[in-house]
Amino acid sequence: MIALAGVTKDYGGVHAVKDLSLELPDQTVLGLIGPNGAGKTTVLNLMTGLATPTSGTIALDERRIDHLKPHAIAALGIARTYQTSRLFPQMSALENVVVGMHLHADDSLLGQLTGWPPTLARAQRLRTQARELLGELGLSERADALARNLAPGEQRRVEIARAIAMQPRALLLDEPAAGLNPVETDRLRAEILKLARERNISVLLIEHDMSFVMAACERIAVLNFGEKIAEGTPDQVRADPRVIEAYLGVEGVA
Amino acid sequence: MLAQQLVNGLFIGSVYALFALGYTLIFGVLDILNLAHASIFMLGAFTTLVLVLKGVPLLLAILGGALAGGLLGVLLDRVAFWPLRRRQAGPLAPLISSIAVGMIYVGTANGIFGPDVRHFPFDVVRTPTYTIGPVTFTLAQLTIFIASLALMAGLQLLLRRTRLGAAIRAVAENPRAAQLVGIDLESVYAQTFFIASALGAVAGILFALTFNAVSSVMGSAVELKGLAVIVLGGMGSIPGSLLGGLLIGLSEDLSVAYLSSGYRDAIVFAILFLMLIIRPTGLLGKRGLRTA
Amino acid sequence: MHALTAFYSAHSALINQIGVNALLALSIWVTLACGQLSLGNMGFMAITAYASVLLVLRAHWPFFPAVLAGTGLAAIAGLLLGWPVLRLRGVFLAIATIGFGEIVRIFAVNLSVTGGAEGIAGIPQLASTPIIYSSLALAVFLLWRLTRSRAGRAFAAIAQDEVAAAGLGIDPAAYKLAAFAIGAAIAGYAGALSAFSSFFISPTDYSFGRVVDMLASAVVGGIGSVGGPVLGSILLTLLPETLRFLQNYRDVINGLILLFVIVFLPQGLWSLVDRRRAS
Amino acid sequence: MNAIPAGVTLLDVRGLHAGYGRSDVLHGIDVRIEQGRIASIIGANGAGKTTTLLAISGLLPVRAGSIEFSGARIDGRTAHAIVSSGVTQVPEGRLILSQMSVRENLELGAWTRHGRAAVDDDIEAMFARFPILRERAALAAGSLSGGEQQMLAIARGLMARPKLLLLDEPSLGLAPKLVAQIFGIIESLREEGQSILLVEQNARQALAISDYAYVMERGSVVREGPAGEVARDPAVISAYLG
Amino acid sequence: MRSSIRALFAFFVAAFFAFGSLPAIAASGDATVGAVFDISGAAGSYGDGQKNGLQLGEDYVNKNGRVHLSFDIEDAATQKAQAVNLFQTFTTGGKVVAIVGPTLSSEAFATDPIAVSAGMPVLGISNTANGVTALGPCVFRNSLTEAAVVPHALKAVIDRYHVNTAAIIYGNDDAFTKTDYDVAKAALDADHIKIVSTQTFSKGDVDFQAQLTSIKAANPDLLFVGALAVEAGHIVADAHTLGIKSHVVGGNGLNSPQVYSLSGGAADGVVVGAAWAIGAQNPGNIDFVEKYRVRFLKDPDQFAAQAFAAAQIMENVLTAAKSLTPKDVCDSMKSMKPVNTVLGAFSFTSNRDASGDGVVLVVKNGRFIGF
Repeated sequence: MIALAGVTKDYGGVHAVKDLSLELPDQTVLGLIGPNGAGKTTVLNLMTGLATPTSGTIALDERRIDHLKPHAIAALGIARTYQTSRLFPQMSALENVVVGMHLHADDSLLGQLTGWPPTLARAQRLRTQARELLGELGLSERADALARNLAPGEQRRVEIARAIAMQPRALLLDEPAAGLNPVETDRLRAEILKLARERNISVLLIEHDMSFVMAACERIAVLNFGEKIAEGTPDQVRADPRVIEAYLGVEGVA
Repeated sequence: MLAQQLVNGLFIGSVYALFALGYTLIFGVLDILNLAHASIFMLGAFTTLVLVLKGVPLLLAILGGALAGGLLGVLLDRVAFWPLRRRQAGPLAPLISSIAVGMIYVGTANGIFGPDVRHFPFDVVRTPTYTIGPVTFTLAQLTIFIASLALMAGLQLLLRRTRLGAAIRAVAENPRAAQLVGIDLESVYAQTFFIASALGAVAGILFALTFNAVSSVMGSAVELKGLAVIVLGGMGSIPGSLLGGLLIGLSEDLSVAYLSSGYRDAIVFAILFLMLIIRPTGLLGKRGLRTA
Repeated sequence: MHALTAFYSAHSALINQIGVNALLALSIWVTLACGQLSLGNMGFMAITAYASVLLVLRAHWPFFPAVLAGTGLAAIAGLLLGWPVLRLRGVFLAIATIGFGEIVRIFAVNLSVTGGAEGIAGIPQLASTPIIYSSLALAVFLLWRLTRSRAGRAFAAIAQDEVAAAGLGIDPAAYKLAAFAIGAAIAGYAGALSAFSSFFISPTDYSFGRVVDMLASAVVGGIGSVGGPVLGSILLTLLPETLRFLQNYRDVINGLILLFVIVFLPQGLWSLVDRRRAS
Repeated sequence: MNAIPAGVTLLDVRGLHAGYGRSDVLHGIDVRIEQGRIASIIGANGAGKTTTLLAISGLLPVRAGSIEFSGARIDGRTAHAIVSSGVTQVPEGRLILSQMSVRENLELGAWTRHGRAAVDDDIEAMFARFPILRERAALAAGSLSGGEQQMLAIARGLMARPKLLLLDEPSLGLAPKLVAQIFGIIESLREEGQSILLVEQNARQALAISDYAYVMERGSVVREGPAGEVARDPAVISAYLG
Repeated sequence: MRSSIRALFAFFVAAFFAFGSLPAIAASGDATVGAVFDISGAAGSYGDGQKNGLQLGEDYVNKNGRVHLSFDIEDAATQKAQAVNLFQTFTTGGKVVAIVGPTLSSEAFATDPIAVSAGMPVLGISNTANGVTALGPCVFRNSLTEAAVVPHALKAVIDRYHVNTAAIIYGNDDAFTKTDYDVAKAALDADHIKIVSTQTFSKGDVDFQAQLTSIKAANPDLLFVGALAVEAGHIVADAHTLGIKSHVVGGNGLNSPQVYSLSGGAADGVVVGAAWAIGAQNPGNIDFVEKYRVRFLKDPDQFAAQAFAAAQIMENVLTAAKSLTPKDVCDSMKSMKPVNTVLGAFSFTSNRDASGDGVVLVVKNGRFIGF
């Protein structure tokens, strides 16, 4: 579905990403791992329009998206979360999710300005849907809390709910399990996989927690210094000597 | 004529630069646009005037004005910014509270000194006029120019070479990190306000001495120009405020000389506007205070 | 009843000023709601005021078409200003827009069609109190509805995190431009009402201090909701009138009250009315 | 370096309440650290681990309870005064000063100390311990990689010659290889007699190098004991070690 | 805390309704005249002199005893909106019979129509812009306009010295100084003097070197300054510093002690066309200047003199009025016979403007004397 071909991104002469080719097929969970500073987040930024490739192409179903603005890429169905929460802090969890429905919200401006009852009913329906979505992520009770008052783990899940609310085809997750303990991590992994399966969403995730990555991903790509050094199934990657050397360390994965 | 216009521009530009220095320092350290700076500019001048009229020698009176300006800056921080800092208010609240303190300062000057323009006794400020070739200037103008450069160099040294300077730069970059190494945040803020405001007061004093006029509204002459200077030079950059000040001064004088005096300020603001569009970080911005 | 009519006839100008100032504070508030500190609104005031006054006086247009044409002009100016400054944030945006406002004023001083510094006198009193207050009521209602609409949600999202908003498919540039144009139109419209209720306009009416008043009204009233700017305008328009006896010290008290509200009422005066926001 | 003999109580936190806004995050925490030992706090996200460290280092006001350090009350002191009294925090997210050079960062670490020569000696010592920092000494700290930045953050913390080092999530966001390296550093610090309070998400590794451990849940300590015992506790294993 | 905030808010609401009765503080005598001056704000230095002059005039009139008069002097703070509100309060309060002011012409254009529609007479004492008295049948002024005084001053200089070329510097963002330019240009054109440089500045400027350097390069015989006192003082000082040798001429705005106090000896030789001379030898004026110095510890300026003259005019108008109503006061003003004032013998023209040619003064040793 999404294909990066020969993508390079320079920042002041330094290659953050170098000649990277990567594919995220339909209905796949793909892991992207690598040491800090390997360019993983840059890849996500390139795919969502926050950065523009120095060379190479990024395509969604053969359509070039590498020079589109972020909002236009989002409109094509690519959603993401961020390493540190980017919830709207002054809104409630529910309102955050309702904003996530922006592209599909059907309450017209004129109807809202005039208070036209069918429009108000549609707006109410959006809120109901948002509440249900939060419920699926176990956040029913926190729906009306201001986002900035949520615990970090809750913020992470609201962010995922907000991304899902976009009805995306692809979901890019930047370290969803960072700061979570193993139990929380397991639960989050289950929730993500369930949502993705039910809604036919492909997932690309960056993660340091190897147990998470190994359990969640069908395929894993490994970056080092902006270059892809390996790609394959979890078992292939785990055994790859280059990956062990650059990333996992001699002791391997616990 | 060009030579004379260039000299005029450099003189007035150095005052703008000195005024803008305090603006830029406070912005660099606290991310606050301190709109009360112009009122400290004015009160510094009034303090010096009062001291001179009481018979204090001029140099001492200037020092007194600078000291008063610095203390007013510390007071400003305490009443207008400190409470907002404590509750982590957004960027809008300090903007308004600095306007409020500016009103209080100007209102106080108005109440005490009335709306009239005051001036120094002529025997205090009468300075010889020099003519070199096609260029005429006064000793006061020359002094202002040199003093501005010296003060800017001094501030630069302070930031680069002293312990306080390192603390100011650290706080400017990340207050929490500075706290973690044991820097007393509030003390650094207070000292920053003192230095910035004392510089603003000195700018006001030199301005008043050159034009021999002190009035409660004198700050409005430099308020918006100061903004133009720091944007042009680069917010938070000390060499930037010098460069910006001189360029604004020159552009004013040259637009009067060769374009139209009626559109002088429009040209200044057009330059400002274009600068923001083309390069929002200013000529020497980005490097900013942190790398001074 | 008689007391009320007498009160009105003695203070109708002041009552009109409050209405106009409330509209002006709302014009600043709209852009703030989209996360932009735009301080060029005195420029939009000037554009609509001069345009509509000239249309009425020179081209003999009727009042409303003239004002609407002028308002449209301000909205277009808002778009033209908004586009290049889109990527500026915070104080940089504020400074750029101040520059715009000053440039408009300087042109008003230097052009002959505006009467230069001598201004334009003899403007008919066409903006009555009912016109001003029904305009204000309509503006408050529409803006209140706007905040609850899809566009309003987008405004709030952009104000709180522009990158995240764009990631959800919200086009920040389009909404910011819209906010600019709405703000410019409201400021312009209020400028026209002001001109047609005060006999005379000159460039002095559109100086930097004017926009500082608007901003102070909006923030003192509270920018969390549409009622705040209205409340702030009432207070800050009345303050100088009630403090006149202080003469030269008036600004001291003015400033102290402003400071008091900012320091002790973080959400503005509106939080006294709307207790839910009081925390 | 340390006047207090090993095993003597260095930090004694009793009944600590702290929080943000209107609600408390901590509901009466008791934590004790002995001289020359490593204590770690583990627990779920949002349990209040970082809040505890912030309260100890004075960045968050203590609402109730007491904090005693080397026999003196330090709760209520300002953050910089607490650094001066010998407690230094290496914060989550590192908070290095990215526009200042690596060397300047280290110098700032010694802010509360006097005596230029001793500081210079210590910088040399840090360079010896972290050779990569010597290579990067003149560079802006922001240009360092994540792992290098974490080393710089620890080195900066050590520059204050703290009696107690508070480490907040030192392995957060680091690749597995670097995580191992960081834990190696912590271990070597203990061998030198450095007292450490460690907050870690990576409970398994944290317990492996600690002497004593606290388990936090929803703002309270629910289990404490020698690290080895805690690591074998079935409840802890199922909740935190997976 | 919360309750004190509520109390504060309640105070403002109460204050709003209470200040409807604001003019009640006046009126202990037979007639009250309202006065709206800019005592604070940017034009504060003019309003200050006006307030002083009017207060002195009130004492003078009441001592004469022909009529008992009190002035209710209010500060408009150089805010047009405040001037408007004060006019409305005065015209609807039923307590004042006439209004003196406002300070600035730009305010007059906004305020005088309010008085006109209420039938309230207005006496402007410092409004000099064209068209102010045309606003209504009861709008008067005792201030000689720039059109009346500037041509005389220019003519006097041109007659005495050898003048072929001239330069003009004026404030283009102020109605008064812009009028200066219009009037001076017309007068110079009429005399076939070539204008070699025209420069402008803005209110509040203090640095005029750029403009004056351009003027110096054009080397004019005469330099006309269209400015108010403070800017004029700076212009004269800067011109001196730059070594400009032209004959400096100005209008009413330069008729202020500030011109020489701000420029020191540089002001010597500046020629000023004005409505009033501090050294005029009519007995009333000598007395006025002396009393003013004693009470306010400084020299009066033209603003103060014109305010004092306003009191003298009101004395005669009120004495002659059929009754103390705004309408009869207006009628009395229309039919006023010439009055001796500090400005000399004063009468209104048929257009309700001040009649006369004013005086031409020159600065000598820091004083204004006849040219």
